Amino acid sequence: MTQLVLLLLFDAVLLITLLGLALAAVLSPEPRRAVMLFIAFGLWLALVWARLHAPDVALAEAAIGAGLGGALMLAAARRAARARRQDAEAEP
Amino acid sequence: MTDPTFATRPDPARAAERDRDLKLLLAVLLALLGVTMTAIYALALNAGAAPRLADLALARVPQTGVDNPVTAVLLNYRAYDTLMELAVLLAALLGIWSLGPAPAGFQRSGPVLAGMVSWVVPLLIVAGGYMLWVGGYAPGGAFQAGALLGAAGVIVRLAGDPQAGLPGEAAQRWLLVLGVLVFTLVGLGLMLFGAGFLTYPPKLAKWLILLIESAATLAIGVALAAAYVGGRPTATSPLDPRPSAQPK
Amino acid sequence: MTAQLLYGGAGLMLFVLGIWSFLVHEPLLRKVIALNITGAGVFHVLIAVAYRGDAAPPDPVPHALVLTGIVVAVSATALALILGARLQDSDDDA
Amino acid sequence: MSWDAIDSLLPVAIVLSSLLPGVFIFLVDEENHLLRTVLNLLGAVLKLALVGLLIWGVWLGQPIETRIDIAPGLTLVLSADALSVLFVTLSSVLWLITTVYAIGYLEHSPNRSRFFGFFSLCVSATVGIALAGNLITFVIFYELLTLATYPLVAHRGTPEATRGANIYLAYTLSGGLLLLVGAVWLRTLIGPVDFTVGGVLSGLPASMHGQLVAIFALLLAGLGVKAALVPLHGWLPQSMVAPAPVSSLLHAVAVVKAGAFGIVRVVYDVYGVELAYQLGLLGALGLLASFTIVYGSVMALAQDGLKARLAYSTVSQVSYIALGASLLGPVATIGGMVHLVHQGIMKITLFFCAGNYAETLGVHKVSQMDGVGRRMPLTTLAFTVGALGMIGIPPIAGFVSKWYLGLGGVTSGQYWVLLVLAASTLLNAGYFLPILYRAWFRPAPAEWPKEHHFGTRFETMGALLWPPVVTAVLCLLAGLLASAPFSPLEWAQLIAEREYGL
Amino acid sequence: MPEPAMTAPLVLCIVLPLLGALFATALPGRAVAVGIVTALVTAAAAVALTLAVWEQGTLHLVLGGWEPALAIALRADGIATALVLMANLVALGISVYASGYFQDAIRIRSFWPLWLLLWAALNGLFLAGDLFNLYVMLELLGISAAALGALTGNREAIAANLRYLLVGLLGSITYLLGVAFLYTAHGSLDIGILAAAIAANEQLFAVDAAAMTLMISGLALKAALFPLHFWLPPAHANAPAPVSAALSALVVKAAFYLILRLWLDVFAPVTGMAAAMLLALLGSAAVLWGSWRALRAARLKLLAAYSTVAQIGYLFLFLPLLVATPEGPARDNLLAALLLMAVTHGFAKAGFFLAAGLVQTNAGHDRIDELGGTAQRLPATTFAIALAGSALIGLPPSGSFIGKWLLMQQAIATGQWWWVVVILAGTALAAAYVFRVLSRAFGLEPTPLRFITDPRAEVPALVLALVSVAVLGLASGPLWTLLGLSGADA
Repeated sequence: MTQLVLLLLFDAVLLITLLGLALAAVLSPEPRRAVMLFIAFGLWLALVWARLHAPDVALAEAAIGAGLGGALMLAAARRAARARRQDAEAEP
Repeated sequence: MTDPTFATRPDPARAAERDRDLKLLLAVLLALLGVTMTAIYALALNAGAAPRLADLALARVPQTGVDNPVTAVLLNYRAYDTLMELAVLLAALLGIWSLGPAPAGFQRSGPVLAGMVSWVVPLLIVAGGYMLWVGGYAPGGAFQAGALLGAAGVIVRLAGDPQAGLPGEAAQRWLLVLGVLVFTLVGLGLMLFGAGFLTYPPKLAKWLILLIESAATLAIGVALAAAYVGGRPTATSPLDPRPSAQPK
Repeated sequence: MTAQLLYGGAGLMLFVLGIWSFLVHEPLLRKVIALNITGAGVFHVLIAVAYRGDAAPPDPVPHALVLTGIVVAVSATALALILGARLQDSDDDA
Repeated sequence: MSWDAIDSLLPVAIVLSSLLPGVFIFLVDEENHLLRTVLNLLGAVLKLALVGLLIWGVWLGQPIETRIDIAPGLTLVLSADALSVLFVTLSSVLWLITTVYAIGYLEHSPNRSRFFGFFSLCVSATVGIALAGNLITFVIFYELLTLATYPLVAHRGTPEATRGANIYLAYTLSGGLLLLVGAVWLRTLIGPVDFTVGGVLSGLPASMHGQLVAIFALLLAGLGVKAALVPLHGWLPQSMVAPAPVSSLLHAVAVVKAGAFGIVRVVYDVYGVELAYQLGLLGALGLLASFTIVYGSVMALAQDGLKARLAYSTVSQVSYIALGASLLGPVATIGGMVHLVHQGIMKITLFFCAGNYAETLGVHKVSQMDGVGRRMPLTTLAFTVGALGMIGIPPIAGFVSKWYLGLGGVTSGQYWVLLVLAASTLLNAGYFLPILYRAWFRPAPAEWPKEHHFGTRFETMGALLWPPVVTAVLCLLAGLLASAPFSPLEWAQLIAEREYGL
Repeated sequence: MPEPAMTAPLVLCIVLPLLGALFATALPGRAVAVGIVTALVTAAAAVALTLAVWEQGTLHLVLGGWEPALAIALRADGIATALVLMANLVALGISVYASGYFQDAIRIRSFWPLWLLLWAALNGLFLAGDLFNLYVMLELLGISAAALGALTGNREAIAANLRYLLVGLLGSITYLLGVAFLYTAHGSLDIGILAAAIAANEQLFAVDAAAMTLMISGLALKAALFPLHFWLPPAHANAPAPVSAALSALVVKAAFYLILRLWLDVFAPVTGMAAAMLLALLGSAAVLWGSWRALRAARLKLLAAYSTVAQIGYLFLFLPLLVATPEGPARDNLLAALLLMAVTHGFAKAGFFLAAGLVQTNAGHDRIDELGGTAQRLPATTFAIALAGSALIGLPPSGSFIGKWLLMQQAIATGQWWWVVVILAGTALAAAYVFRVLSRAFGLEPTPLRFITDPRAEVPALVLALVSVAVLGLASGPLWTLLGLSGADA
């Protein structure tokens, strides 16, 4: 019984962290920070899926979703930051 | 991206206020939707057809030519989905290429990363090969392996090669279509021999799947790396002999 | 069953969170992140449905669907971000 | 080929005999006068020959019918009865004459392939209306007619032409929509609505009569637009901008006549004249027609533009047909039916002449017509025959129509009809006689507004001169030989006999 | 297991354009030749499929030789086949047109592979018998369509198609959640098995209704049902002409097809009058609003795009009538009329857009108020616009005339007369916007000497427009046969 409660507690912690990361990623206005949080979210999601006995999908999510998706977004965030910098320089 | 619902309005202070109210209202509505859907989902779980496809899918695994049930679904039961998914990846990349050469502003990274490349990239490639092979009976498979190849490309590009170590355009094009091409030709070949489209004879299944997966791994790796490059290949040596994902 | 419900419910929360963010946030990158989270929510529901406790092996069919979905999502993300980059370029030129 | 096969192909062949040449004419290179003229005349002559066969067949009482399923339950029926023969003959004869006239009138102006292509489509639609054997076929050709005439009205390409064409389209398409709703509604009540002598609705229970009245209103509104019933006539004076052959065709044969013909069809072959009378529909129709007759004449009186005056005259005269249909009894029916033909040949004569004045002398207004009789005697003679016919002077065709209409009013006890006819005749005289007076008895001006010499020994180009002369002769013959076999009156009597089961 | 030769067209319709796309990608120098050959053989496969379905009725093929539950099925019933035939003939016309439309090598290399992928996705979508496979097809369709739409490379096109892509993704994710619900409740993804399970399990009504709501909402976004249409006009108006034609005539139609398929096959026991009324109300709004905006549009292609919004609206008006009409000839007619309108719109709108593209190339712009001379210089193109325009209005003879006739007939018969008012208003507005364009064709410009000047571009537009009018308007009977409907007199 205690084991079951502990397991439930473990699940709850996993999910609360997951939702927290998602919320943080969604609410962050700063692009690079948002992407970093999204990558963290993706990696955590992979962890959760591993917990649900889905190692194949967890691997794919970590490598493709969080990894490559994150890399693409980081590049975009870099472009956005540069564009903002240029704007800032244009109008001092 | 201007959404008509959120177009600019005259008075900024009041507009901001109304904007906030709207966002809040939307949040409340969506939260209600989430709760409703959870209740319905609970109903579906409770009253639903419990084992679903699990037992059947697991029971047929021995006849699929692979031992990993997920690979069995991906490349045998639902191979057609996977074929089309590779086509989706191809379409996205062709879309990226149609928009022009890679955007400017590429930055060479520091020496630390460049030093890392020499050992990380070969490691990734080996890991990819292993992942491909292991997918037959353990977690892994073409997608994960392809992702590792793609990651190697990303690192090569970060380390300074704007083309991410990819070969010339002509070779890149062939590599890109390789996955779908081998997949389709295998499917059609089987149809020609009377087995039906993508219906593997149990004896050959293992090897056909491995063939398809190998081609798919290469194609996925090249597509992901090319997507990271973000545009048409600029160096147009038609038949560049370099193998994929090799640092300069 | 409890775990399935718990995890599936969390997936649905991710789904509505993503939609909310997609609707209220203007910048492209935020919309793309929102869409990815929406998609992750749906995938999460499928993974939760596939889970059958620690004793029984999970249902492989939803796993395969999610794998497919992940690749589709990253393809779309890549195209959307590059379209956005071109848009920015043409703004810079203007 | 057996007679049956010919009988079932004849109606569709009559439609195609102008449709196919029309389609080919679009493809003819602009400078290829010869090919275009050959196609035009070939179609017109072929159609006339086929109509001859048709008349023969109907006279013998053979069933002549083409059925094409365009969708399950929706059948295109082309069939020939006495009424359709009347209209189809009128259209075919006048088409041949108008084609000759149009070749003379337009062969040197721009966009001929386009013009003659649509001209042929227009006639195809008209004979389609004439031969329609059920309501949906009628609706289809009725809408096609709208489409085919729009480019003809807009043909000149001037801003006024475009404006006139758009007004024309706005009226006729709106009318077409109402007609469509009425037809669909009727169809949901009784299934396919085949035109049948005596009507098809008499068996319906009294509880449905309310719906029937509403449907009649919809159908009448749709048909009334083309028939230029007041207050739906607004487009007609506006479409005066069209070239003369188009005006002739629009006013004499195609458009207004399609509307009037449709009213006749609905009254006799859908509702049945008895039921229409019981429902009080005939009274309403008669009132509307009478008002239009008087209103059109009064308006014509005030026009100085020759074509405008003729246009309002059309508004007035076409309603004679509706008036004939609205009176219970075979005699009035004969009057209305025969006027369908008589008004056509008289009005086309007048429009041809108006076109000749404009083309040869640049005369567009009544006030410019002083002395045209001496400059263009044959044209003016033809005009005189047409105008006197319109007034109702014997022995010209118009007299026959008015006689039977008046007689019909008397036999059905509707004496007010005589009043309407008398008023109309006075007004007709009021707006036509001054023209004749000017043309014949006033001295010609020193210089015409814009004179053309065509280098012939006649007053104008042959292709322009002979068509009105021929139609004028037809007006005389239709009056003089009214009781001869195969005359319009003969056919009108045949129709009336069949409708009333005499 | 059915004879493989019989079901071969089912596979070939999807695989041939896919292979073509691969070769067009790998051999960019020969993209046009590959494209034309692929277009011809794919259209031939579609015709073969039609003949097979004509003779034997619904074709069904389970891929992989597994139990149907485990595998993916392809199926071609009458509805799917009718749309496949329409889509492939239209796509063939678009291909011929496109082979002369694109001039620079870069565009040619980009267009053909994406276009053939889009074609494969269309056929795959029409023929799919599996809800998840449909999701993959939707994504393939959406991604290739957005990429093609942005091909002009100007700012408006990129912005509009980026929005189209994102909206499409949102739609397909929402659809996928519905699929997940169905899998949770019924443990299957196969349309046939699910339909039986839904009919058998009444206690899961709430789940099914929720799944239906999610899936249809997601698809309504892709089908641009009012008020979710906002993305369509800029995306369709700014794409290259052959792409606009494909997007408006085919891609939107595919999303609608899927809604119809779900409505008729999968969720038949769940659908009700309330849902049908709601969708039809939105459809009415689409008819009126779309037509109105088309009338006000300054540019020809924008007009055509708004007209698509309106025309999709008509298709939704059928739903409450289908609910209210019991099985029988009347319902058969209604269903056939629905398909007839969809098919007619496919041909007509493709012809319209192709012709509009010619006008645009010829004039250098497509501002309606300044088109006079161009319309007159290109008689065949103006004709194509006129013919397609009459089909859009619903004038006889055209497939949409028959469609509207039957629609109104059933609206009156079931007492839902208010839809007649919507149809009339929509028709009048359509006439106004079509003739607003056509009235430009009668100016004082010099007379064109020849009817056709550029056959490769003008003939496809003209033929497509002509089919929508003459063939579908005068001989639509075979559609009933293909659909397997009696449709005797109703």
